[in-house]
Amino acid sequence: MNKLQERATDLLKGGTVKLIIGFEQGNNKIRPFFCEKPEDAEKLIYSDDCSTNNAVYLTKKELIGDNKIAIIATYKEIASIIQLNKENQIKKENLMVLTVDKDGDVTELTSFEEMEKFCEENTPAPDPVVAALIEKIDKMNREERWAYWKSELDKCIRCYACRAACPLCYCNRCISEVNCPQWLDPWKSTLSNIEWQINRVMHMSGRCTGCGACAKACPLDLPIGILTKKMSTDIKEMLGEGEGGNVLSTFNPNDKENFIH
Amino acid sequence: MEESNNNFEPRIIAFVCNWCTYAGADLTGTSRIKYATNVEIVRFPCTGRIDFMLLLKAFAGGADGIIVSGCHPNDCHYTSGNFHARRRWIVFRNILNFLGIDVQRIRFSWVSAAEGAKWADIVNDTVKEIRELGPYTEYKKVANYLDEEADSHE
Amino acid sequence: MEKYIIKTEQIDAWLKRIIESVPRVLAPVSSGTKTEFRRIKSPEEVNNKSLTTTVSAKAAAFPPVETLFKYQKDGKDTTLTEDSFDKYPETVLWHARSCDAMGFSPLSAIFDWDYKDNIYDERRNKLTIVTFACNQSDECCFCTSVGGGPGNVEGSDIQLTMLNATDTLVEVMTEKGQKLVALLPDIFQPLSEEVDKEAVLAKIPVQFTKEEIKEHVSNAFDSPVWKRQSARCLGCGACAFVCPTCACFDIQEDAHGNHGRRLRCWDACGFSLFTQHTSGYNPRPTQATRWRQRILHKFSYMPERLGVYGCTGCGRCSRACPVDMNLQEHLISIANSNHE
Amino acid sequence: MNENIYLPHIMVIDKITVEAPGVKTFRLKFQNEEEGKAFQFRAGNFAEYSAFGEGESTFCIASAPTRKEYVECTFRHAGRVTSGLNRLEEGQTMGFRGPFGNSFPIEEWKGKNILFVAGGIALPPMRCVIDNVLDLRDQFGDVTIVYGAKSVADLVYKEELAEWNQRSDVKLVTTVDPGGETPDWKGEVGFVPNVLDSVAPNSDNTVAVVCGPPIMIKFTFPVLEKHGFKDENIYTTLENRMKCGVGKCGRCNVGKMYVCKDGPVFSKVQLNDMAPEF
Repeated sequence: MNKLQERATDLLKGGTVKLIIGFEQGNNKIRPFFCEKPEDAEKLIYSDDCSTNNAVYLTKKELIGDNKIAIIATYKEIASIIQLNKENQIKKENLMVLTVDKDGDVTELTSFEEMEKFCEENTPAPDPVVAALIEKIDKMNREERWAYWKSELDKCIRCYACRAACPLCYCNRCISEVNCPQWLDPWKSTLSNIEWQINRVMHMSGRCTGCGACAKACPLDLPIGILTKKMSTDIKEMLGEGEGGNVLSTFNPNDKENFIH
Repeated sequence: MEESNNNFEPRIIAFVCNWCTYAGADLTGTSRIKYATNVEIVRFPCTGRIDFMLLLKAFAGGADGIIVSGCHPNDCHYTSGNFHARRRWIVFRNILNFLGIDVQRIRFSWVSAAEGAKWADIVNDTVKEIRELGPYTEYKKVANYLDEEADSHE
Repeated sequence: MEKYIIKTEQIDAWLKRIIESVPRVLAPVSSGTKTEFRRIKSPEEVNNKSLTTTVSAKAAAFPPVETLFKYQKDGKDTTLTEDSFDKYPETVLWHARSCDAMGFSPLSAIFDWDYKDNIYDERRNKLTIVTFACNQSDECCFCTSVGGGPGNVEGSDIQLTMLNATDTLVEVMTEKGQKLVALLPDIFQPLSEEVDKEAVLAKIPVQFTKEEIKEHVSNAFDSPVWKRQSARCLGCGACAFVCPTCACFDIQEDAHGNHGRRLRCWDACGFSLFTQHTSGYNPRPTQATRWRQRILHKFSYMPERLGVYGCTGCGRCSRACPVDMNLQEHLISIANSNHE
Repeated sequence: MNENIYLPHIMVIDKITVEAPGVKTFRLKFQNEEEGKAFQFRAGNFAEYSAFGEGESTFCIASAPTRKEYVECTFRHAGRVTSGLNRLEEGQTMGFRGPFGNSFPIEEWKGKNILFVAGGIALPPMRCVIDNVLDLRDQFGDVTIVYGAKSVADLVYKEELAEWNQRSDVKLVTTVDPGGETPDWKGEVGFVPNVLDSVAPNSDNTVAVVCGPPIMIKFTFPVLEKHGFKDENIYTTLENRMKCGVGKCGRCNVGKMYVCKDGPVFSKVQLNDMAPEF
């Protein structure tokens, strides 16, 4: 057993935690793993390659209950946990955050300061594919952009995997489920597919941690991840570097724009 | 349906706040300033209360242009509603632009209760601009998804 | 059944003739990194290399959204109009797989037990299915475990099997299939000697039988297996939407002032809202109960009630799942379990 | 050619009665008289009611099949469709699809005593049976009705309640939840299961029909059991969410049963065998 598995075994045996959310080898990809028994700890692995962001499970009451749990976290999970905490969605006393370094050593991040520091030190390099696609779209003229997004989002079947996979899409009742008034047509149509993505991005603005789980979850591999990515970058540019968190729930009297006359 | 752009009468929906722009538009009327009749005004308590979805719904419902207008910064009846709105529009306009939705068709402005003439100018300008741009056919087309040949989607 | 041999290089000429003669031909077309059924205008558009499309072929007869009727309110009065059946075009589904073709039998069972769904029936009746037998498979495929197979002809009107670099076997099962052959009859040579179709098919090991699964799950309603398996399920609708047999739908209103239409659109039992009452009460309150419903509906309720299983082993749900909820793996673990 | 099973009949709203806050009864007549003449249903059947522009909602048919000239439904406005229905006025048109589902086995009950237990807005599904039974009064034994609501204002069918109260051949017990009574309230005060406990008739040769919110049903069954009612003599209706009403859309699927096809009326014996997802 490696150090992670040993640590997990100890935590579960000693009853420190009821559940460890980690990763295991799936059929052809790394997948989330819920480890409740010490004897299952040997299935745990540590990997940056999991397409899911396991922080998504931290807001699911039916899984977590009021139990103390541990999460084996990569940069993605930690960034989301920090944001979830800002939004009062995390009970820190019930959550143990474990990371694994390149030597396989397990470290517990006990405070949000430590988590912030971890994120600063471990920020992954931007995905060149995403960056290239954003640049390509930015260079298009408006008609081309419209044609591009219309054809891409026309394919969407509205399975809401993007919503389900996002750790920050935790609303009990999503706007897509509200029917009085019916903001979004619940069926697949180009317009409501576009409207849904606009809603997703607007509601994510400033909150998105850029983990890309939405895009990886999409069964049709639509480029929806670049919408939130582009939004995050532009918000920093438009509203100032210091702005983070839920930028739309606050304001700055000195916000600059050039289109309101 | 669509004739040449010169004969085209654009349909403009204006989302305005009750305290400044609506009063301003009222003043335009009482001052007997003439302006284009293409605008349909929807009154809100505050610009901070205007959901971005309403703008999209206006386009989907057949609007060719949209005006969003409220109190000047620092003049909000509720202190900060327009500051919140400004942020929302900065972000919203950016995402619309990235998606290729024509942001030229949305006019944002501050019009106070004393600026009746400014309101008339804004409406006239917007109508002129939208008339040049023509009807927002491409958006209406996706809005009427189900009217299209049904099986082309499959 | 009639069997012919066709030169593989002539298939495109035949498809071209089909496209000219039939109002709508759906075939797998590359779409970004994925392949989907789309309406094609020329044989070149077809992606012959793909194993399966992400979304199944069910949309050919059960589209993601379709009109049930239109209404027009006029004062106090309301007038209803139905779409003419002429709107549903004669369709050829080209280059589908055996698992796609098999999926229409459970769909028809659902839409035609008791009340007959004439909208579905009309679309289904106008559909001719041309399948290509699989000579490759992937780790998600398990058709052989649920009674299908890479060369299964159930539900197909015509099945094509590439025998070697030059020759393709054509099996014509139905009159609809005959009509397609008749479009370019000269290229079809009667089969002179028996060919070994099995030899060229993909080898997909049998992992369990569907009867076995039925027996296990039918008695496992209270088993902890559901909670354990569904722990990582995110509750999206991807598995149901890509499934060739999932037929659960929603009825919705597309309202535009005093006129509009009533629609039917795909829905998924994995969504928490699917069964939730207006009062907020939900008979299936957790993802575990919804996952159980999905499996039991396919492997217990449907065979019991409609005499047909709701799974063709196409593996689409497993490929589409963001968290690798692999159906085959879960079924194997159910088959090996002893009613926990 | 088969008919489009999703196409509703057009109904004219003949009369609207406000039963309680938020609760209305619509009396509907077929706009096409031919359709009306051909229409038949049985006590317990439900239907899909449409407010065009809002959608379809499922309620039982509240009027009795023995009263043929109209169809009635009673609903509380809660969601999108019921709010749409709530906005309709007399003379306007709405959609109606039905009848669907099974019915109460009234034929089997002939000669027996009947106990009706209903709570809140669940009196409508029961009124259909009660009226049916009262219209054939001499074919049944004693008839007892126990009906409760949150408050006096929330009691529906006040006219019928008064009428049943007048009849010597019906024993009617009405109750309101504690705190819901008014100074001049003459009925009982207490939850339905408790009141039932004190007024329950002898279970010999008696059928019990229970309709109400899940929580009321849950507490009523043990009371009936205590009074000696056998499971095969207890009936209830299930109210799973439905869309199509014809066994296709999959919503009301409970185990291998479809509430819209095999229900909504189930005996306690059937419920015992069903998956607990209702």
